Amino acid sequence: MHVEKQKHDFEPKIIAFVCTWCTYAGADLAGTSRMQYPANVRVLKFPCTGRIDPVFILKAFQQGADGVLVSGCHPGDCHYIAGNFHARRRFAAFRKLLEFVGVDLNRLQFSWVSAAEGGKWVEVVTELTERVRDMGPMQEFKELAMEEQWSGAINTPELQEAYNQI
Amino acid sequence: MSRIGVFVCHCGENISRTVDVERVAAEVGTMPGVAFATDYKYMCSDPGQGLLKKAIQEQKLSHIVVAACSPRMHEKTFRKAAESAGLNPFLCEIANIREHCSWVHENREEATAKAVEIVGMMVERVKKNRVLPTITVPVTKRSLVIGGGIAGIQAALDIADAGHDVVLVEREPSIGGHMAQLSETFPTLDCSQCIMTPKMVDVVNHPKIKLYTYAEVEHVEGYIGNFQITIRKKARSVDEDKCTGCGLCMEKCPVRKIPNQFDCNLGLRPAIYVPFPQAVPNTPVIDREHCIKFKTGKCGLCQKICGPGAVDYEQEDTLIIEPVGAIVVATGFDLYSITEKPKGSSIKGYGEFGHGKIPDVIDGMTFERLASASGPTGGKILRPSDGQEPKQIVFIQCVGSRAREKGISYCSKICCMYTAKHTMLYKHKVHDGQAYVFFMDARVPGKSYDEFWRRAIEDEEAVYIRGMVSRLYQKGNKIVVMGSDISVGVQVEIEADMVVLATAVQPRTGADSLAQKLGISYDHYHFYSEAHAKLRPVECATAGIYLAGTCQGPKDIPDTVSQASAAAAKVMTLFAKDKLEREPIVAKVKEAGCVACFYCKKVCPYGAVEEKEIRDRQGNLIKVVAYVNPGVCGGCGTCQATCPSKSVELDGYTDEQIVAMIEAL
Amino acid sequence: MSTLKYSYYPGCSLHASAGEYDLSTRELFKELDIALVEVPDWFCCGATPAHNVDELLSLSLCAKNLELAEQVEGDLAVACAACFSRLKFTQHTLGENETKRTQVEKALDAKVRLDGNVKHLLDILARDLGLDKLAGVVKTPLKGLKVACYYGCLLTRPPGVPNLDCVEAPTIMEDLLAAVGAETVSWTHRLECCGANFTLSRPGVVLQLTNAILESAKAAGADCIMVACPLCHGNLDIRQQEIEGVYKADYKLPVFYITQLVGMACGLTPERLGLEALIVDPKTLLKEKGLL
Amino acid sequence: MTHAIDTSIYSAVTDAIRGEAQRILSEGQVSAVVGYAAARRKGSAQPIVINQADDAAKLIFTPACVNNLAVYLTKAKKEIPKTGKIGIVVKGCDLKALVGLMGESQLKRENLYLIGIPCAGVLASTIQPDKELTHDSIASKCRECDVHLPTGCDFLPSQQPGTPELEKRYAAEIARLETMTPAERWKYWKEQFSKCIKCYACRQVCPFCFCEQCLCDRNKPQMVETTPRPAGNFAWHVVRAMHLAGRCAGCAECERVCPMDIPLNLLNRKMAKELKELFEHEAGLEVNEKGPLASFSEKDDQSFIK
Repeated sequence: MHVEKQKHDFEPKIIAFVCTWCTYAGADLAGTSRMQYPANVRVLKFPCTGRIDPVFILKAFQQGADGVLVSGCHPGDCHYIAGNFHARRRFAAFRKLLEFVGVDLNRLQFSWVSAAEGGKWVEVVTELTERVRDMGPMQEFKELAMEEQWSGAINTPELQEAYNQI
Repeated sequence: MSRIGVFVCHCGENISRTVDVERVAAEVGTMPGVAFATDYKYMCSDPGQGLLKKAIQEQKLSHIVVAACSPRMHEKTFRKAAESAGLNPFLCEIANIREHCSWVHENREEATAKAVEIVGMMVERVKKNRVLPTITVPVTKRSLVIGGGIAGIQAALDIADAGHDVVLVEREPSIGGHMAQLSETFPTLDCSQCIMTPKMVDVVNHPKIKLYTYAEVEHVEGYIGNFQITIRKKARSVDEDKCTGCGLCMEKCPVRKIPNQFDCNLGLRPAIYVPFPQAVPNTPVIDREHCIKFKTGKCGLCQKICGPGAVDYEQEDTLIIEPVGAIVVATGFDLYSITEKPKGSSIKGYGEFGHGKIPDVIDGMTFERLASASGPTGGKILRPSDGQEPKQIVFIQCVGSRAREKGISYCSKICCMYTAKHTMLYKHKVHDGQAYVFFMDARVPGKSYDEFWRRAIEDEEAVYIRGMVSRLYQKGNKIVVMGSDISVGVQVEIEADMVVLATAVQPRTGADSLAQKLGISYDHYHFYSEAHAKLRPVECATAGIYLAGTCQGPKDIPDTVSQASAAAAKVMTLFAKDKLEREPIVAKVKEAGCVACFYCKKVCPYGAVEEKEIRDRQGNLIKVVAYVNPGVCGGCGTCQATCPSKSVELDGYTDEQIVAMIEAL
Repeated sequence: MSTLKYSYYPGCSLHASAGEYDLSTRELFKELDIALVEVPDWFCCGATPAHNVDELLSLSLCAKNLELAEQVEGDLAVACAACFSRLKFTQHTLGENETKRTQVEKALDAKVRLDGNVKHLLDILARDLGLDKLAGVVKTPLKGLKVACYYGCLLTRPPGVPNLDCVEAPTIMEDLLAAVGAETVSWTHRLECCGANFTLSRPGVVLQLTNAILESAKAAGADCIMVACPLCHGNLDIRQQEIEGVYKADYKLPVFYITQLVGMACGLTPERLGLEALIVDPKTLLKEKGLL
Repeated sequence: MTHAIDTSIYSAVTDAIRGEAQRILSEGQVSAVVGYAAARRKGSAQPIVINQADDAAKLIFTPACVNNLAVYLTKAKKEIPKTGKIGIVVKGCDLKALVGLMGESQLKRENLYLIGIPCAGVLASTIQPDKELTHDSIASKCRECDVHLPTGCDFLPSQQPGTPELEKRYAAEIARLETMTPAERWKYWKEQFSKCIKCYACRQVCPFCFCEQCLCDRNKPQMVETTPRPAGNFAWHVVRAMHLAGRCAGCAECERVCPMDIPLNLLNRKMAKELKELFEHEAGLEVNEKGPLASFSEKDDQSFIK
């Protein structure tokens, strides 16, 4: 079977941090049910959303992700009793911080996808991929990574001249 | 430098149809650290695993990545294969290119590119994998069973018969539970007491069973293989060792008119009593609330007449600590009552059935006591209000059950069968009586069950009316039952002499507080949650704790006994080895960095984090750090995400491994 | 005294067969200083038949009425139990079901308003005004009058929709009457259906159901019945003589509206309460109890 | 136009804390007292640890006593508490930090003797330490202060500080930033963070940065780029703000010591505001066993989760 790929100008990179018991299994179910969704997502498996450190999200954006998905078990379904409840608080706070420093939260999606919700996994991934595709690349972090200057204020012509003389 | 082997599976055509597996192997083969990459039609087959083992040995591979189906499928298979080739199993990782790639994408180009990236990520991850030794935990080969109903009795006998010590704790003065109250049991109509009491006697006579009645679990500490249970043995006011069970005290007790709960308050008992004649142990208990001696300080008759001097008014609650390795929870059920519920409760009562104020509207258990030969009426079906024999009797099923508006949506599972049984018992005892049953559905699957139900209708002439009852009210000495027969679409009104409600099965009151002591989870009805609804139906998510009987959900006696034996088998499996082996995905504290803020302890859902003192050789305290008990740790990693300095790390999911994957993108 | 303000949806019955319910409501509220402004241009809620025939129609009728009610300040006061039920049902259904809401919005060519409060008169009297306040303005306590409070089937049911009181064991009517000094009887048929839906199509059913209600009220020792619905009133009051004929019974139970009894306690004259419109004549009873 | 703030009580406060320090040291109740003493420049103040009763006379309290002394008990002078019970001079804001540290098992109340300060405010900057405390020169944190009188101390001078109503600068600035588009906010912070020279003064001065090995110094794996390039700076400040969320007591020392004048406390105030709205948590004077991010409620908001 060969299907023509739909052409887009930009294909976003989506990183999904998921728990192994619910969302990873839900994504497996989407597979066994042969559902189709965009190939942009790369899945990182964690034992529990409770293990997902906010730094990973930051790191993913810095490594060139255009969108990040964090997904785990529905409240009450956590394999580890309460990991997802802790995660819910942590990310409620972290997204507010990211928003405050100027990250567009449309690039960051949180969801509960159970092992039975293959369809919801497809829906969440497709929606995020399409939304981020419309938004275009996550330029902010990429530009930041390209910038080498130490500090704007120090980079004066006088200093430059001094450097040149060395 | 790592020598990583990558094995790309075709999965027949499941993967290779959309993913160019040869190209994946070729591209991955050029990645740094990859020493060997190949593809094969069925990696999980014998020859496939053989190929993997051969490559590990011949190529001297340090780590392997198998690109195949979901790790949930075959991670164990391939890790085992790696282990048999001499590689630590945790140096093998699975790249999921089937469920997460070939099956969900149709474009070959796109799917192949994605597969390469997925495998690349796992290659970077596996480089950071460490050798993890299997964790072993010592096992105390004694078991605690909580609850002395049929579930607890069965589990205790099975475990004890296997040669292990059992501690059985029962809240009431006697074991036996609800089954001891029943008259006859479906689908064979054999007398409940006849099959129950021998088992009760077996328990008390079993050399391996230590029985605590009139006792409750006060406190639970420890973890699988190593629990410390504190049991509160309530003051019985009678010395169990001295008492001979002669029963003289009960005969002489001047307080005689206390409703006996065992008889659903229909019969009466004295203040010093055994709940029923066949009680085990046959040692009375003093009901201090009603005893004159305890109320006024006078009387003391029972003590005076007791030959062996067993009555002891000074007795106090005692706390006993029992070390055990496994726990079977078999706390059973309570019946829903139609009485008014406190305001704000999510469970409602039935105002339309009179909130329990009509005396001849009784529940199924009360009917059992009426029908029981050892019951308050000696087995005669008589109305509680005036002692008359009811000639028209109405049974109503699904009272509380399957009634979302009353706060319970589940089916109580046993009522269809016991109501059918009740109609038969009724017909056997009141030959000229007529039984009517209002029912929503007849849910009677099970061996000989449907036949039994049909017999109630066809042979015993019970009239089954499909429909619910909207209202009951007292009219003279009759109870008017207003309902509908939806199969013919008419309103039905029956003037009954007695109404029996098949009320819902609910978890025991206080089930939630016991669950909190044990650290097990429960649903919003407070039924205990099994670890997996289908594949681990008797285990709790908390290791070393097992479920038996109705505390997990409504079930009948055969199911309860089966689950109890299954729980016992799980306990025996645990006890079969001296040491317990577990997957080494546990958190470890890096003591050098730990500053003892104990955020890890605060978030740990298992209570696995302890405080540990580090001392020098002179015994001076250097610092306090966190310590994760590997026997208790569930492996969720919440501690690591919370630790500010990342001084606690979850093996198998270290920051290094995860960051390596992110950086591979 | 009070600053309560409501928009008022009388419903068709109150402009026809239940004129005395409308009259007594307006007079009582005037007396209690509660403002009622009739919803301009309101029309039928669809009552019991419409939703059996065409659900979309019945929802649209009520949705439109709800929209009209928004023009008047205050929560929407409803007198008829059937109108109350339909309006509450519409709010509930459209709030839960997006597809149906879209359909209705398309039919009305307007956004549906679901945020307004719909309140039955009972709710307004017993809770908004409050039983204490009401008790404070009572001039002639209805002492000695034994009333059977009849809720009918629509006022509290189904669970989760009207949310007026406890579904199967409500007390709001009894509480209201206690506040104005009347006695209430405990009886069995408070919440049974009178058969309103079949009033015209299958009167035989209605006679049977209504007879059971009257029989039960009489057996419980009631002097009269109080209702909060013009349809129930129609069956219990207008058909009472016919029922007595068919079932060979002697009830003579006057059937009052809530506003008539409360109004009487507040000292309103029989004329202001439209008592002469009742078919089962209450005069004998009221004189007997010294209330007339 | 500058209105002076009344700091006349400070000399009486100084006398009171000297007396108390003298008493507890001589009676042997404590082994040392951490407080403020005059420094070399006119009007300036510096932290001091005294362990002789005679040295109590060195203690002062002036508008230049800006430091949060709590940090000395967790980091620089971590060894001090091990010598026995310690007296410490605390303003309300400093006390909140101490209370937070008690909740995080870093300090024990019974090992501390708290000498509270009735505080009308301190200077925003100590560049001119003898400057008069006015509506302009007062520190921004003092403008939003709600604990002019620390409660629960072992000793609190009886003086009552004046508490003028002042415009809340942090709240206003947060509100201003919140109305911006994400792109505008990004630009703002990018500019601010690009100034950072990664001197880590903010980390050094923060009482809550008590980790012995900072996550941001680790290299296996490198979670946060350590070089003072914009990317690393950004990550550092975001991680710092996240690690302080629900813990920061608002002493604003990070902002005061920042040589590049990055408005660091804005991030902390923003997170405090959000956590208050989300979880009704606020740093206060009660010891909390579990902070907002170490606990949960089943009813927590999840409107952001699909």
